[in-house]
Amino acid sequence: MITSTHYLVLGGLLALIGTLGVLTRRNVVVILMSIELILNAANLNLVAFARELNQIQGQVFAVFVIAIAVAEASVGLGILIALFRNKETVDAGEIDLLKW
Amino acid sequence: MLDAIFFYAFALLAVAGAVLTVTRRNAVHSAIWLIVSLLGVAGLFLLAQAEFLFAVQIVLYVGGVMLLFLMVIMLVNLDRAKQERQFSQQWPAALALAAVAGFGLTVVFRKAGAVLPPMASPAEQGNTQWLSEVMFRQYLLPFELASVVLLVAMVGAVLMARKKAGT
Amino acid sequence: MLPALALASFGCVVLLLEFLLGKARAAAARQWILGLSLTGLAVTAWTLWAQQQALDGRRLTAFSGAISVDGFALFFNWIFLVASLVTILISYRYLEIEGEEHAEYYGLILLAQCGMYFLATGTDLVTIFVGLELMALSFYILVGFLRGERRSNEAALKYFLLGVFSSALMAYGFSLLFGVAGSTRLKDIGTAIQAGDLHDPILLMGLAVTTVALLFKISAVPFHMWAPDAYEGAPTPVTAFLSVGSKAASFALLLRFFLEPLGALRDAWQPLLVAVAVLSMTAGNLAAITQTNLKRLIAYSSISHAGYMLLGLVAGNETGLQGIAVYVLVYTFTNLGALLVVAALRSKGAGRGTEEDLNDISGLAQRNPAYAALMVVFLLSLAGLPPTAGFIGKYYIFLSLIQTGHTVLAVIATLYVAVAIFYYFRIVKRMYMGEAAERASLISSSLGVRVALGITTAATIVIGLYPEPFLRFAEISLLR
Amino acid sequence: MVTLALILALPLLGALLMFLAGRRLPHAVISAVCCGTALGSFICVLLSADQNVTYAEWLPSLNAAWGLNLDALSRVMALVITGVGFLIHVYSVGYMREDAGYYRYFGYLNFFVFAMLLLVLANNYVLMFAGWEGVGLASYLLIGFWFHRPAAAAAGMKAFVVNRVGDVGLLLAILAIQLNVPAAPWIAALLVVGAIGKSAQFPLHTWLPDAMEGPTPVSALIHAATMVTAGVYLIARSHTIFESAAQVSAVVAWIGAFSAILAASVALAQNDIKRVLAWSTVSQLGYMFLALGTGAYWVAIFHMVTHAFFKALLFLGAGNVIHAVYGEQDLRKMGGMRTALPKTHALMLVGAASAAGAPGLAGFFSKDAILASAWSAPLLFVVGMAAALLTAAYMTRLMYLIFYGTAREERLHMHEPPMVMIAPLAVLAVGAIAAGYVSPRFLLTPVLGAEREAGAPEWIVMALATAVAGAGWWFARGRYLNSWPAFLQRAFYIDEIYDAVFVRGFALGGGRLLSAFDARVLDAGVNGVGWLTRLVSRVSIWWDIWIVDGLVRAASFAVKMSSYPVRFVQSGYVQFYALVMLAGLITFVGYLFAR
Amino acid sequence: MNGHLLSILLFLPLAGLIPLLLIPSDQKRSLKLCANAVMLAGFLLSLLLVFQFDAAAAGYQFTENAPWIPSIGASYNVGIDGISLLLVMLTTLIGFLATMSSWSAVEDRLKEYYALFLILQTGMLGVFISLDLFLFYVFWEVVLIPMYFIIGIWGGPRRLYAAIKFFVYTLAGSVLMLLGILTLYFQHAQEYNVYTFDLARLLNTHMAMGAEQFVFWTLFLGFAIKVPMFPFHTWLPDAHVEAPTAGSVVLAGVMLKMGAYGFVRFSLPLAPHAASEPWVVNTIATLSIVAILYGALVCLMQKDWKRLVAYSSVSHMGFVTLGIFALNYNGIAGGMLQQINHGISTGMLFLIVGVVYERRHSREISAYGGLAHVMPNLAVVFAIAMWSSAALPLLNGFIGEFTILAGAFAANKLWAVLASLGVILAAAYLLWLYQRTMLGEVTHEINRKLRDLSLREWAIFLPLIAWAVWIGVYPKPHFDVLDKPVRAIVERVTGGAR
Repeated sequence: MITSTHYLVLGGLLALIGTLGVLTRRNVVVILMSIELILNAANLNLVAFARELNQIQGQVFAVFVIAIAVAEASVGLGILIALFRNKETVDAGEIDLLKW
Repeated sequence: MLDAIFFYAFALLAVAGAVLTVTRRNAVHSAIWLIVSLLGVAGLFLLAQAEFLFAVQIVLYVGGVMLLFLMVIMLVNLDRAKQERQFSQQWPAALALAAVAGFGLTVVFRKAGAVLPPMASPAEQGNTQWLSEVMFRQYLLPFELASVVLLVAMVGAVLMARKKAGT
Repeated sequence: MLPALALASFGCVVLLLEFLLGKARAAAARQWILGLSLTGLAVTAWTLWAQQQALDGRRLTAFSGAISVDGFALFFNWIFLVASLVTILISYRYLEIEGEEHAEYYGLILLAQCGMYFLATGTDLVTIFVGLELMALSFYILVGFLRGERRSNEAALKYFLLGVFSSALMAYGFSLLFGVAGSTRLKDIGTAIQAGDLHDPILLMGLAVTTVALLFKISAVPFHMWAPDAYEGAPTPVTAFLSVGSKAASFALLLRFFLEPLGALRDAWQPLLVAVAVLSMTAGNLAAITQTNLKRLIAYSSISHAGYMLLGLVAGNETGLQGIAVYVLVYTFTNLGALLVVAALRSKGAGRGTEEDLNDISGLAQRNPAYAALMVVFLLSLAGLPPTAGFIGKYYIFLSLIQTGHTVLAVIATLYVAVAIFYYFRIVKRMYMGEAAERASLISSSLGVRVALGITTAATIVIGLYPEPFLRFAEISLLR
Repeated sequence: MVTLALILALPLLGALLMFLAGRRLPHAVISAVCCGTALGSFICVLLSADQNVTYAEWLPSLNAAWGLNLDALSRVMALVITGVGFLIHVYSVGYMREDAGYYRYFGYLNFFVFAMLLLVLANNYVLMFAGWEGVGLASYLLIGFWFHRPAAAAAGMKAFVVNRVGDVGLLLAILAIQLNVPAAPWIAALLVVGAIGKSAQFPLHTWLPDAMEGPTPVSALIHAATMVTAGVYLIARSHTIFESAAQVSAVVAWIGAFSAILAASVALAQNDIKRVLAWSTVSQLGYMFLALGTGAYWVAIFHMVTHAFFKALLFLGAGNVIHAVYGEQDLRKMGGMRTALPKTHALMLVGAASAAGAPGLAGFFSKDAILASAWSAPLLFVVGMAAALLTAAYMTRLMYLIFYGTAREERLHMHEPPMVMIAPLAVLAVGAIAAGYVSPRFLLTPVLGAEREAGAPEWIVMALATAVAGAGWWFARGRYLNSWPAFLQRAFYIDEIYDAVFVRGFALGGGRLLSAFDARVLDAGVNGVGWLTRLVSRVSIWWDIWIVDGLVRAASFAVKMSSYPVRFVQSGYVQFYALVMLAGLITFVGYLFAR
Repeated sequence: MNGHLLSILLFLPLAGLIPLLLIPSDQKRSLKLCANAVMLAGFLLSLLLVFQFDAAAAGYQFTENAPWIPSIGASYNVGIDGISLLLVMLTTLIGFLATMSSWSAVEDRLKEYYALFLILQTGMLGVFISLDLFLFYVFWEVVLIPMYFIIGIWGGPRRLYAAIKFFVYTLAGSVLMLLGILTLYFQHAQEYNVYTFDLARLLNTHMAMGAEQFVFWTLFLGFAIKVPMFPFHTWLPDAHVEAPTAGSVVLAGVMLKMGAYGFVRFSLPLAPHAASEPWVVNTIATLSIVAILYGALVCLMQKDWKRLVAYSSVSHMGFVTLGIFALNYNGIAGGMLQQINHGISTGMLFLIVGVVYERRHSREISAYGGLAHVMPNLAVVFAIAMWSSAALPLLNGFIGEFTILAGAFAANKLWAVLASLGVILAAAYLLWLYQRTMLGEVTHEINRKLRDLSLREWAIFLPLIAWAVWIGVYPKPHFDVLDKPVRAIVERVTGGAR
């Protein structure tokens, strides 16, 4: 039977994959997508817990998470565009002006 | 039983989509696989009796966010980006850490959870109704706040993406 | 709630003024914006004051537990107010020089402060999460506000990517905490943790992930790495606001989290915080030694300050908490002061980033003795030497460590004061004993800068010499 | 009570007047004031009755006060100091007439008299120590009076530093006494250390010959008649301590005997007129120590008195000789001066005879008394006799080289000095003849106690002494032009050894005084020790720079260097930052689960 | 006015800052006059203390007590006893003389220079009159900052290194000291449930041995670095050599005293058991003796005049600490008097170097020689300073060192024997220095044209000489004022019962 653990494991898996994406992909846009995966993992957890505990708050929280994710994505892409105008790159590895 | 089949199907969708999102060289492909993954998650929401979330996921996320991504990908012409290395040099370290993290997660989730009971709202409302009731009663403040956040995001995105005056 | 309302409404209005004003960037329009922002702050101050009076030591919970207004929250809100006030005062001329005079800037500052309000008052995971995002998103944009500058772009993007990563982690952690408690109210979570199994892996995982996200916000090692880059790349007033406001708000949140819901897990997180605090002091102080960029130097030093503040939490007794409060207060004025001197170095005509180098302040004492002298006061305070305010902050931290028997930690913390003085005084050395640099910038101060300087200096010295009312205030605020 | 204070006050006031206003005063006033104060003190000593007065507190916690004590012993000392002092003041009026630092000289001289009087009159050891150090200071100033001469400056410093070595012994002894530590041999031993430093006894005798760099009257007053006898005075004054420390007394006797014979043999080989006298002084002081060591305290004082007369006489005579030959001090360049300086010759002859122990003169009696006291220790007696023989020999040699034979260098215009430089000699000569007949025995015995019964037949000692003196004369008469072995001339190289070990060791490449001895310092054994002390000093500095400071530097360097690794972790790559965060997170989780 | 005499004295220099800052920077003469006038006023005012001080009374006098930071128990609590009285007098005198000595030595950035000196003066006075540990600590740290600038701006060629070394070194010590103070504060609060920094109340604290040891050693580090004791002394030669003359004078004359003062005022009374443990006493006495001999030996090898004087400070301060840790009346009283003596004699020695340096701009000993011919007055002053420093009886140094040796002798004879060797070495290095610089023929033609002491310079030296002779000839008044407090301390340390 499907238990909350199933959801949690799935969430963990998604979070892990997302994290890997954040850590390894050089394309900033893809990094942003990976972060969406982590947020989705959180949402899966919330939903699963909401169901397990019969608390709708989990789902409400998830709605907020989605809203925040949207906001983040738009701001992030805005910043990326501003950078792209100056530097013509979306490669995270080339953003190295500030260091040490 | 049917639940299980659906669960695994959606889970497969979500995980495969995620893996492919992260591994595709082409950012557009990544975006499309992300949509797949998000759809899978949306399906799981449905399975977990979160109908409203399902809708939000489809409309806001898959619709809005992905559109945004695709637009940006188109905007910042990425011919050059495609030819370059797609993975940073630290991927072995990242992979190793992820493996450790994965091991940690298995430890955390080792214990078997309870079989999920069906959701039962206090007043026998539908999911959306229940949710909105809680949201507007209990979470009114964050809700208002979220609208400010979105405003900030909108203004910010416009501000940042706008060409600098005089240049 | 009123202060947040004031902030949000004024913030939104100012934010949207840009569209209303359009291209007509007349001086009058700019003054309107500035005036409106300051009015917003004034109203906020008034509402805070009113609440302070009404509260009278009690605790008010509003919005069915989403926020709770108490002395603690108000204390931090005053700090946020000071931070935004000073930031706004010094930004005017700075933006003029950079040619980026947009109304959004002031609106974002007010909205960021609004976010901070919820970090200090929030008692619900959702409120906190959304408030945090409001603050964070505003800051991402503010850091990258100089769109024409690559350093600003890069700083914003780095800060953004890491910030988003950490808030994603935070969301994940929150989801686990929700799973443990079945509620998003901090109080319920605390009750659930106390009643439940303290070794529940899900709880521990949630604790770890949440802690990481919180430590990220206060830029504690090893989650600090965004800070030097963001501080350096951001416009200097934003650096000031970021290093003070964001940090203070995050500390308010941290305190609430670790004392209320996670208090029962003290045995679990205390060693972690000890390690993080020591690492922060070590890495912050050591890395600062060889820095030549002033903002970067201050960034590293602020990492070490985070370490000191965490020590107060490690001690965890009343003195420690009062110490954190006082430390944050002192740090606010002092760090603002130091950064505003750096901001005042910015002048038209010179390339960006060139006024922030150690070489550029060489001989400042001869050209501008007042600024140099005030900088010395701020640096002494940052280092924690009497009779400046910084000492009072350090005093509480050290005392709390001794009270709780953390002698070794106390010795380490004190020895780092000596290390710190070494790099702070590299700045002094340049200002007073260096040859006047040829292309050194001239201070071009504005009324705003002078007023801000007056506020920060007065506070730094007065808190140092007569801290009694401030200590009393902190004590009353924390009394719950 | 008043006169007692006046004894001290007069010379002190004279000195202060000289230092504050002397530069502007005419020579006549200076002479009158300074001679007057010395004479005044002398009179005051005569007028004062025995008494012990405390004027004011000084160091209450150490029982030290401003207090003076006049008894027989200090009266004898004070009379010698002020009396001989007065004569030498008078003599100096002539001798220093031409000197630019006239006022300074007399100021120092008066200060010396003050300090010396303080030494002998103090009624407690701490105040005595003040006088003790004060005379050291005066000696330093007067030896280095011609400070433009590096040798003089260096000799002054040497005198002071060597004296300080002894002073430390004395200081510790005084501490023990003032803190009421029960009398013990080690306290006596410490006193001896102090005494031999001031009285130039082996092994701390080396400064005295060098002290001859000072003006000759100074040598007469300080380095012959008075200051160097302070050690004798000290031991006599502390005789109660020595009476309970027989071993230490024996050591004192042996130090005295050894110094006597060592110095006498060295004196025989010296070619500098003043150095002969200086070594002679060391030798005579050795006699006094011999007496002290055998418990014949009053005898030591007796010899001190006679020695004051004849040695001052000899020094002043030598001053006249040097004055006559325009500063030449080398005996080999003199000779046959009897005709040119008849008065000086006559007076010096008295002094030399007295010193050599010619029967009937003062020196004869006091020396006899010393030898008699040593009778019970045959070995000491023999050594004393040998020293007496040598004394007669070098005195003979000295007189012959100066006054007899033929002039070994042509000199013009040799003439007697003015009366002011003859008259004091005459007075001293009277003393050198007559002092032997006024034995202070009965005066001093109440203070110092009677000497042990030596049991020596008086006439045997007298006869032996006379014979020995005659032998010395006979021996030296024919050989006075011989040159003597180098080890004698160089005083057994003791100075060189000290230079290498202490002075050069500490003060590498020091004064020019030392550079003269460079060649000899390279003696292997000597050099080894010198090298060692030099090394200690070097190592101290090296230690300071490299270890103590080095640790500090290393620490600060390490801190600074550790900045770089911490800094360079900040690679600038945002994904690396995220990686570090993840690593931190995993560590956290790992810790929490492993806990 | 008398009720607030100490406060007036303390804040007078700070008040003097106001007119000083109002004078335009180019009016150099007015600036100098202003600073000198303030310092002189301070000195004259401090003379009132002398006349009104009652040596026979126990406890503190001229006390003032006002709440300052009640929430942490810190108060503005000042007062003096005999020990502080002497040091306050030394501070006001040396401060004034140092300022006066800068009249022609310092010509640039005058305003900052004198302002820093005024702040420094307040800081130093504050250290000596504070009876509240918090207040004490504040003043203790305040002193560091102006001195850093004085060395760093007006110092010699290696001033930057010397300044930061001085600062970081002493700061490291003092922050550890803060830990000690806080521990004591906390221990007291645990016992009495009252948080206070009041010295008088903290004296009642009963601590376990471990806590007391911690308090003692942290305080010890702070004070020992300041004194400085071997092996914490290496900041001193650098700082002294590089500092301008007035800086060196104040540093050696007053600031080093803060350390030894701390031992006597705080370490011994507050942690008497820890301080009187045999191994502690032996360790510290050994360090002191090493400092005495070591400083003197190093002096012998110096080629730099000022460095020699600096190392001699290490040696002389070794006597002071030895005396203090003899833990008996003579040792402590002698140590406290020797502090004054060292201030006088070393102050004079540094002033002498300053006089010569101002004319010739070299501190190399080999650059001089035969100066007594051209500067006879200086030679006289130098001689007096030298004898004072070399402990010649009837001058101040002897009284101090002799009393200390008496104390050491009573505690352990070996200490006295070893320490007394330092007396020999002191004579050796000082006389040799004198010989090389003052005596002999003039070795450098350029030195023939040097001016002798001016009237102003005489005015600087005369008070110091007078004081030196006073102590040497009639030290009783000094011992009288020291008597009561020193006896109290000895009783506390050796009395056992608290």
